Amino acid sequence: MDVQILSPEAPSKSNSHKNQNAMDVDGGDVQLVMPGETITSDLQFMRGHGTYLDSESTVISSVAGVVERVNKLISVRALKARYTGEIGDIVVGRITEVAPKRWKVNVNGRQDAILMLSAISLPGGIQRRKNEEDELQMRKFFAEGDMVAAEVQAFFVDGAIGLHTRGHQFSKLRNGSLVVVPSALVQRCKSHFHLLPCGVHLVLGLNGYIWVSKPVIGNPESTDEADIERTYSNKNDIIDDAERESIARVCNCLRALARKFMHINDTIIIYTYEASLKYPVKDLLKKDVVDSITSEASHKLTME
Amino acid sequence: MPYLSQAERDYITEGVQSDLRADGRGRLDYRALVLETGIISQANGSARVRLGDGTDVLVGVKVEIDQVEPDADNVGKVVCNVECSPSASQQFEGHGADDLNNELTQALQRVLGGPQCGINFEKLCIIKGQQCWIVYIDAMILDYSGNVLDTIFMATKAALFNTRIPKTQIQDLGDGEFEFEVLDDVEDAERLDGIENIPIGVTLNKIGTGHIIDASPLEELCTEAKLTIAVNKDSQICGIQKGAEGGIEPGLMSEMIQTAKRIGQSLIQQLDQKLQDEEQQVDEKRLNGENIEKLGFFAMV
Amino acid sequence: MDRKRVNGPELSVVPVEEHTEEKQILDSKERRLDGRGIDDIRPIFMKSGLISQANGSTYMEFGNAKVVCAVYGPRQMKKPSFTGKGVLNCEIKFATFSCKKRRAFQRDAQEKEFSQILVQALTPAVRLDLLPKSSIDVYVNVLENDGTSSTLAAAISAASVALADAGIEMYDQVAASSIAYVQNKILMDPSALEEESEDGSLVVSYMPSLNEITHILQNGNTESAIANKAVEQCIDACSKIYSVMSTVLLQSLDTSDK
Amino acid sequence: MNADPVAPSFSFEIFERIKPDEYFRRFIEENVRPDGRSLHAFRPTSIRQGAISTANGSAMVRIGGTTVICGIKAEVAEPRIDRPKDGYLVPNVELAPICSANFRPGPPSEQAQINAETINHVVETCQILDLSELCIEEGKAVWTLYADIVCINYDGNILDASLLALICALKDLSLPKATVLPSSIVQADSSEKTRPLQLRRLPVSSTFCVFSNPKVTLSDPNDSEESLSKKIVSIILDTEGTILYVHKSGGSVCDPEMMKDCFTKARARASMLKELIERVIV
Repeated sequence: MDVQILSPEAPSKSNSHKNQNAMDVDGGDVQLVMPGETITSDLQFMRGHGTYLDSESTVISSVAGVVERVNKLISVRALKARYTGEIGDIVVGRITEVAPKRWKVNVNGRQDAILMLSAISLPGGIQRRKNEEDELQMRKFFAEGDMVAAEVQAFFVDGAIGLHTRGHQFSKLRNGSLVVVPSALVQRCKSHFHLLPCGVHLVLGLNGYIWVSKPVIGNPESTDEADIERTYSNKNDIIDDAERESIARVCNCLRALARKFMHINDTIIIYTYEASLKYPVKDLLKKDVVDSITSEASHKLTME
Repeated sequence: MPYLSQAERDYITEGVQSDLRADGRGRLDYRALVLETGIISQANGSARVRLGDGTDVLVGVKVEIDQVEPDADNVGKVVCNVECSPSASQQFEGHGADDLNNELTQALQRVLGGPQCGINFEKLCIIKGQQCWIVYIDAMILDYSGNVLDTIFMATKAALFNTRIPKTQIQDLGDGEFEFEVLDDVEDAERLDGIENIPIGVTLNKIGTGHIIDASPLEELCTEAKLTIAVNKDSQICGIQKGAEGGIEPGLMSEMIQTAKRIGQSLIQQLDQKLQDEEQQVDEKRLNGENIEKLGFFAMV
Repeated sequence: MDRKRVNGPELSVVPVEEHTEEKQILDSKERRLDGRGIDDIRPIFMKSGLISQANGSTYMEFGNAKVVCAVYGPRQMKKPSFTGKGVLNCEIKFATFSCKKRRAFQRDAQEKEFSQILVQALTPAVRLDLLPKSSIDVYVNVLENDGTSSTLAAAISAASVALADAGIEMYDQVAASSIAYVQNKILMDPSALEEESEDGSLVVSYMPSLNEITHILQNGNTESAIANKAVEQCIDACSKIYSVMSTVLLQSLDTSDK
Repeated sequence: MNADPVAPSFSFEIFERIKPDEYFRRFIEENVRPDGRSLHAFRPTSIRQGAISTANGSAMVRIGGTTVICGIKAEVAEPRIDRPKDGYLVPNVELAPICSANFRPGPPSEQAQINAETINHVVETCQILDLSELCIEEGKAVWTLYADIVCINYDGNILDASLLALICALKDLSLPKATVLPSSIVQADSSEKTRPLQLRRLPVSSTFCVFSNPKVTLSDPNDSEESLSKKIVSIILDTEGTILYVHKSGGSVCDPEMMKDCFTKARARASMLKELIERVIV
């Protein structure tokens, strides 16, 4: 049983510049700003998040982050802020509290998101009025601590996020484990549910919660009783060692990408997974291995 | 109170069964450690240990002169204290950390407070019946990601290894009166006697029927029974404490004690090796005049 | 200056003992100071149901140590955090006059830790899943302390009997016993005098019919072989104590239905 | 209870829980109390002395259900400047959550503080004992007696039980012979034990509960009777009958007749306890 006892490394001055271009989003030089730094003072720009106007209406940044220009709209995106939702985002959350007719879900945001009882798909077909019996049985659907994949449906007046899980791909998450990465890293793309070639199912939550699991048996589209019942069951399917190892490998690759502060989408994950195949799973935690697989993956990405 | 879903709990339990945990480690694999000693200048000895990607413990050792206890007048004293800073995790705000602080402090004091920790307490006594050295060991938990008690033990052993006690000169004033004077020249400050047989802690978490070491926060939430065993270099047991609220079958308990002894042995060897290497590097640098640059909190890892 | 209590002088100190002769813990024939063999337990007197106000209670004497335990509950939890399971709260208090050196009114670190140990030792045996949103409060008051580790063991056994006396559903009783390592001999159920010259001590709480150890606490320096032997000795002692506990409970049952 | 058309035949526990004062009044009319005692009867009292060997003096007192243990620990302190020869006696009452469901953990409740103050006041002002007997060396070192009274089971009338326990513990007190060494450290020789304290008086407390609608006073109220009426009269006499301390609490008035009645009962109680205390000391 050997344990790796290292001594700390000095921060090498050089690489601070290198990972800057990796963050390059829309070409051109990237403008990093501090809170209080003026961005522009000409009036034709509209003001987005993370900025404010002072007396002479110059736009000043209120966040340490990257300036983003989308034709007339200027906004500043923070690197390490907590998740601020947008309608249509796919998020992964953990139920923290069961309240009358609703669940409170922790989505790594400013406040807990709300999942209404009326917003979940119920056993017995799609169109069914919610009755008292459902209200009493709420823990049958989701209990404290359960993981759930949901979509941002609306914003409440106090800014809390409203979620819904109608639709076959949203259900209680099982057969796997959770990886938490900074929410800014997860890139918005068409679909956030991926089945990787190595047979691992991935739910990329835009709030930085990523669920890595074995795909659930049985086709999700069917609406007969057994399948709906299965969406809320807590029992994991049988997972053999090979699947368990590939799930662990994908988790470690995600942690490696997060550590190097690189963007996360399904392609980079596949490349990192392939790059990591030559190391045993537990070595993926080591610093030098992390450096090599992430640089190899980002190199392959830019080659494309 | 952090929650865990039933599905994750089963997944982790099955993982421990098939010796493949969520982050790929086997049952008896340790996460990587980062160790640095001597980063606090005003303390007589200090060490900082970071485990895996989270747990971060800073231990400072201060030595002072104190009156001798009436009923134990030829020995020095060791006082331990552990403090969880609220920066470590949200559950430590306000009074959340009181119970954990008390539990960790008692666990450390139980192992290091008496002669069982191997320190030569007689040498800590300056004048019999009057003054003696009192060694304050203060551990601060800056970040929490599981397996805190073992990290504290390792950081404490490193800090004590790094501790230097100023030399004292005793003048005999005749008729049994003694006077002593502390020489504050750093050169002849000497190390604590008996450092090499200070024990370290090995915590075994029983999940399902298997048991693992170095548990991550989620694994600690699924732990039914936790056994912390303090082992020193000649594999004597310096303390056993069970935590969490499940039972352990006696047969399994003795098996766990054996595994803990084995793991403790190799951990101590590798830790001592690391401490010696670091000390050698520092001495070489001091010999050929380079300045010794302590990274402390600027470290990149 | 404690505003809510009658206060004496600011500083008072225990006088120094004039001649403290070193008492011989073990004489030649392996007999202890009070005539016991090295693995004899002190005679135990136990009675349950003494405190009329409590739902369940026990009074326990072993040698001249005395422990009183009361159980209140299961009753409404103060701040119900929904966990689906009941909560067991324990509080151990050494009476101020119970030890050689006077103890304070406020709970000190050792009492806080012993209370946590009591919770950990009893929780495996109590069926808390049947009592959601309610709490069981166990209060133990040590009137005379003749050996801290044996008093902790007694508190665990007494609390277990008190829980049964209160009619709370349990998987099994929890019996606890303690030993001291003195001159690398294992002394069962150490008294205060023996504790002063001990190199280490061990407290084991054990569920006899489920054959599970619910808590173990050892300090001091021992070889693992001796430690295992000591654990086994503690387990047989626990079974002996268990028989005393069951006779006490059965007695209290047939007196109450008379 | 005769079959009363008003109260149909449901069990008396439910009746007691729904209308406690009505239930109680029915008993008083028959001149008997719910626990079977006559109106003036005190509950059986037992005293056990010297129970705690780690304390310098101790006593356990049971009055009916109420069980109280007083332990005295002696330590050495410097005397007050204005009274160089006098030692200290520090009585305290602990009503811990162990003795009853209505006590919360934490600092002492009001009731505990009132009892402790009453006892402290009586001991200080009524020359119960001569504190100068606790002197080791004048102006240098005196004995401090920490008398802590711990309630094990609370069933009403805690004042009588705790005062009685304190007195018996003081009588059981034995202190080692102490000398002040030149290095001003006090040395004690525990092989030679002395009984320094001679109690000049034996204060005995009797407590009564006053009810207005069935105009009656009950002696030695238990927990349920105490909760029914807040009007408590406590009379502390010494065994020779001289009055030391009288305390009447609660909102209602108490006509002189009732007070006289209480005093006669208190005197009878004092003499009865006198023998009990003497018999224990022998």
